[in-house]
Amino acid sequence: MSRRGARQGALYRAVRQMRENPWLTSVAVSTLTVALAIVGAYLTLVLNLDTAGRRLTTGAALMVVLHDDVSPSDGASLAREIIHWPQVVRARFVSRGEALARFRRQLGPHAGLLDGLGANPLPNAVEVELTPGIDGTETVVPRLAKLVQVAEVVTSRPWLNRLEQAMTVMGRLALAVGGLLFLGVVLLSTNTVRLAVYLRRDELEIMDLVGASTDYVRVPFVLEALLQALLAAGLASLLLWALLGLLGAPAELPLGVRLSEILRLPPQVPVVLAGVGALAGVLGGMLGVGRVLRNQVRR
Amino acid sequence: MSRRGARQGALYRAVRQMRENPWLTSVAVSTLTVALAIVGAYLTLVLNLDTAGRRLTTGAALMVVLHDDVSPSDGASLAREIIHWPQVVRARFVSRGEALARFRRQLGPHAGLLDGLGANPLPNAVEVELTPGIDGTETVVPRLAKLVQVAEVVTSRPWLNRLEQAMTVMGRLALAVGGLLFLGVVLLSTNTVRLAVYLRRDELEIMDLVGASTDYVRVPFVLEALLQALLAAGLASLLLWALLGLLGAPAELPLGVRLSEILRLPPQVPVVLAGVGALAGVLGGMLGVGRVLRNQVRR
Amino acid sequence: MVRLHQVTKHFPGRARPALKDVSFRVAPREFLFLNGPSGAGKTTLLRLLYGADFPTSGTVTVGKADLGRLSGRKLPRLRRRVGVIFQDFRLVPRRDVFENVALALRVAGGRGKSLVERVEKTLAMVELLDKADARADTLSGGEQQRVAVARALVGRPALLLADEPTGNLDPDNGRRVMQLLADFHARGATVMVATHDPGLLAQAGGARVLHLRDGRLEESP
Amino acid sequence: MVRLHQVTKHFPGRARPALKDVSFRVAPREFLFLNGPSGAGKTTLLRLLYGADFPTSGTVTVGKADLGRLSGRKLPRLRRRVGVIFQDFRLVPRRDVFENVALALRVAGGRGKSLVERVEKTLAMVELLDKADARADTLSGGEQQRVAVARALVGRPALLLADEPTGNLDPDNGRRVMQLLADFHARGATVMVATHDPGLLAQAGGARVLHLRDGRLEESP
Ligand SMILES: Nc1ncnc2c1ncn2[C@@H]1O[C@H](COP(=O)(O)OP(=O)(O)OP(=O)(O)O)[C@@H](O)[C@H]1O
Ligand SMILES: Nc1ncnc2c1ncn2[C@@H]1O[C@H](COP(=O)(O)OP(=O)(O)OP(=O)(O)O)[C@@H](O)[C@H]1O
Ligand SMILES: [Mg+2]
Ligand SMILES: [Mg+2]
Repeated sequence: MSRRGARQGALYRAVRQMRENPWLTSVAVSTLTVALAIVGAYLTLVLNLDTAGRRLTTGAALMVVLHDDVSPSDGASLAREIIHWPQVVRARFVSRGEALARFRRQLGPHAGLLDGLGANPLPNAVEVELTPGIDGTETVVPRLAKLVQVAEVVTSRPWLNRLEQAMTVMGRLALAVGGLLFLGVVLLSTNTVRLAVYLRRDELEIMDLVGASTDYVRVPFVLEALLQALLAAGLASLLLWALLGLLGAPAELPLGVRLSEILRLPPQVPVVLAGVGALAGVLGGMLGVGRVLRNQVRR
Repeated sequence: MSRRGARQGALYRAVRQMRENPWLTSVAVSTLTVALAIVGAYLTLVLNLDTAGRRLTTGAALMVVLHDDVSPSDGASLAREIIHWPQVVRARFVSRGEALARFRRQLGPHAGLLDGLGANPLPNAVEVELTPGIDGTETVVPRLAKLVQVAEVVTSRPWLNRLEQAMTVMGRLALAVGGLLFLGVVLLSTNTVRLAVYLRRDELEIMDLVGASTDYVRVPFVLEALLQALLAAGLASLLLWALLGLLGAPAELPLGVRLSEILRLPPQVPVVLAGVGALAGVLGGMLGVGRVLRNQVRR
Repeated sequence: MVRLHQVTKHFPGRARPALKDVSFRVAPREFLFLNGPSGAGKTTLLRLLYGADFPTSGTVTVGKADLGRLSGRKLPRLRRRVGVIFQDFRLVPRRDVFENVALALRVAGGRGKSLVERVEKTLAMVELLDKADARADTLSGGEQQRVAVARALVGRPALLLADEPTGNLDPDNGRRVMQLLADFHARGATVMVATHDPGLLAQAGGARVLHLRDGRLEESP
Repeated sequence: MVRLHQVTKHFPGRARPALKDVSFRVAPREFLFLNGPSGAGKTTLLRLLYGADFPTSGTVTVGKADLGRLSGRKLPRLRRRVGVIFQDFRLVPRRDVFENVALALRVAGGRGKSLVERVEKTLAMVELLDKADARADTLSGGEQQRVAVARALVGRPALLLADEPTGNLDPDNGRRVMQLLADFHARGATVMVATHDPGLLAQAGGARVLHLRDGRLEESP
């Protein structure tokens, strides 16, 4: 009885009609959850691969080749100087002797061919590692090249250029696919909500006939759609998180990317899902109710 | 009048009710189309990347190192022999001189360090290229290694092993994701069809009340769902095909994979989509009608 | 033809039973009125006779079939031999008048010229032949009721259950529908009419009348 | 209060118009019967008065509002001052009886104790207070009709449109509902009752009667 005297605002009515139609609500929420989980999985992959890719192409090492007349101690002090640059994580002086030893290791079974060398042909150098996420080409490389001690800055540019080009193509592709996926999921969700509204058109008509304003009729349905969409976004995020946890074996992929890094839920994903869901819910609710009310007058 | 005397089989009634509810039909078909297109896009990527990956790891070149006592002419005739093996595309004798010249080119700026070599340390060898798509490890490599002239067969195994391992992980991942996606889309489609059936529960009830058998009621709805699903599968395939055409710029990705190869609709995809759609349609139709008829008796 | 034995129907959440200890028989070819005020249980009783609901206790027999034991497959066959005029009509809203009436024949496999002729003849009887092409949801209340009557009659069922068949009809049309039921009865059918309208009882002279009140039977005095 | 001027209503696909050149006025506080056989156009006419449909030509005025020119926002406000008993009830099936009746008050912002009291008082008038918690789709036909009556009366509208308000009621309940309408009229409301039942006309003695036939008006002799 007490409830009967209460105001029954739009939110109350939204929750009530969800409880009155549990089957409908569960169908709508499960549909929205699946749709949003698909977008979420896509976003997760794209965002994480982008991060991984960015690290590959930017956190790279530079080989700063020094002039022959630079002494090892000068080289070492140059390294100590460079390490204080903001974009630099590590800088280490590598003497020509150390470089030759390493080259020998790198040649492996063919190392024997170095035995015949008269003098060490390799130069002294400083190996510089940039902060991951920073592209040194524009700033660090020119600044290094201008130093008097430096003969040449060797970057892995040629290879990186190809990789970056590929990533640009893939990025554009991902954007296109993502856009379509986004539209598709908004359509899916909107359709579901519209169907659910349409299923209760008799109720809408009755409210209209007894003098409810359009907003009185519409707002609970839009709220219901919104609630369902937010619920679905939460469920989809949970689902993704659980799935990624299950799949995230500690396997290593080529190029030093770890699988567990790709299979991690980026914090943006739940937010985006809630946004997409809310948009679809509101759209579906508005369109659905609008359609029913318009039809009602025409009969 | 003539139509009125006709038999009105299940298919006729299925088509009629689709035409009587064009809005419902269009909502259902568009929802199913989007859902199936998502599966289709996924399948396309997985199938094509798999093909590309398989090519990478199998069409590799082998370096067959010959014993020091094998003469260049023996090496050349060995190459001519190997080229007739079924799995082999190319086989070329590379003399130790040619190999040194090439190594010099590969060393690039550091080539000077070869100048001090007393004798050429490199062996004579035959370079063998396998038919793309054939994994030579099991058959060709052992057979080559058994030849008396051969000292060692050098494959790019270490690197390939890592790539293959990564592909296995990715493949397992793709299977898991694909399975979930499949279940999700079946759920989406089933829900849509069930909603559409539920929307017409009054009609189902009436048929039941005037003495229609369960099959008389059910079959047209299942057929309708099936038709819609097949229509949606066709539309989804068309949509994918058009999209892939638009996106398929002739860009080249790393490792020699061409983008246009990845963005090609594998012929299995429409078939799989039709299958998934049909399954979901039949399931949705059966479940939906079952639910309504069961409810009807309980009221 | 119809037998109810100590039938009680309790609906969950209701204090009083909708039907309480109802027992009676209807002989073949009988014409029976089921009279009673609003909420007496008339519709509930009829629903038991075509298996739309089941009694809480007691048995319901129609023809030779015990409705409580009827398998799911046999119920449709029974329903095809029972014509029902529903109180709320139960027409397919998007289908035209012809198809609504034809439905009762089609579910039994009817088709062809004989179907068309029978439907049109029945529509003529309720004076709706000119509305054969109109969608059911565009009809007036009385027109819908007459379509419901036509659909119940078109299959020439052995048992006709009419729930308030004239509630939405003006006196002329009401009389005409009652005459149709009487003709139908005369041709050998068993007819049960549920009504709250004493006027109808008067119209159909000597028929037997069962009085229902609060779910209990009070045989006609 | 109500004015129709040369109103004609053509439905697409229908040869004859549902209403043809109908003109009349209803004075405030008048009690008017709209009589006519099935399909005469009674429901169609009432629908024009609460903006559920619009005439093909002619004008419909309710109070000071020309319904043809009423903006979409003003229609709900008009409807709150017009109580309608629909021929097909139009209850919200899943909601209980109390909420179905309360709906008419809630859409106008009603709440609190006064809402509960008014709803309960109105339910008592149609003798359904004991069914307040029952879902509308579990009610008998007559019970549903009385809920529809209660919902139309609960807001104390200035104009009451009753479409066949006793079609599903037994004589006792029918008389009681007609008495409610008469009381309502006595307290200052304008009442229009569409019916095919000459019995009702007789019951409500001196009221004016408009006769509709095939969409044309035949003023009471
Ligand atoms: N599904 C149901 N659930 C709960 N109660 C029900 C249900 N169906 C009917 N009732 C109740 O059972 C009682 C009898 O209903 P019934 O429809 O049989 O009455 P009736 O005699 O047909 O009345 P009317 O003349 O008004 O149609 C009513 O009080 C009704 O509310
Ligand atoms: N939406 C519509 N489309 C087409 N025709 C309609 C529509 N609504 C009503 N009609 C037709 O208009 C005519 C008048 O209908 P109306 O419902 O006004 O009759 P009525 O006087 O209320 O009859 P009843 O007493 O049977 O309820 C009928 O022939 C009906 O078929
Ligand atoms: Mg009844
Ligand atoms: Mg009417």
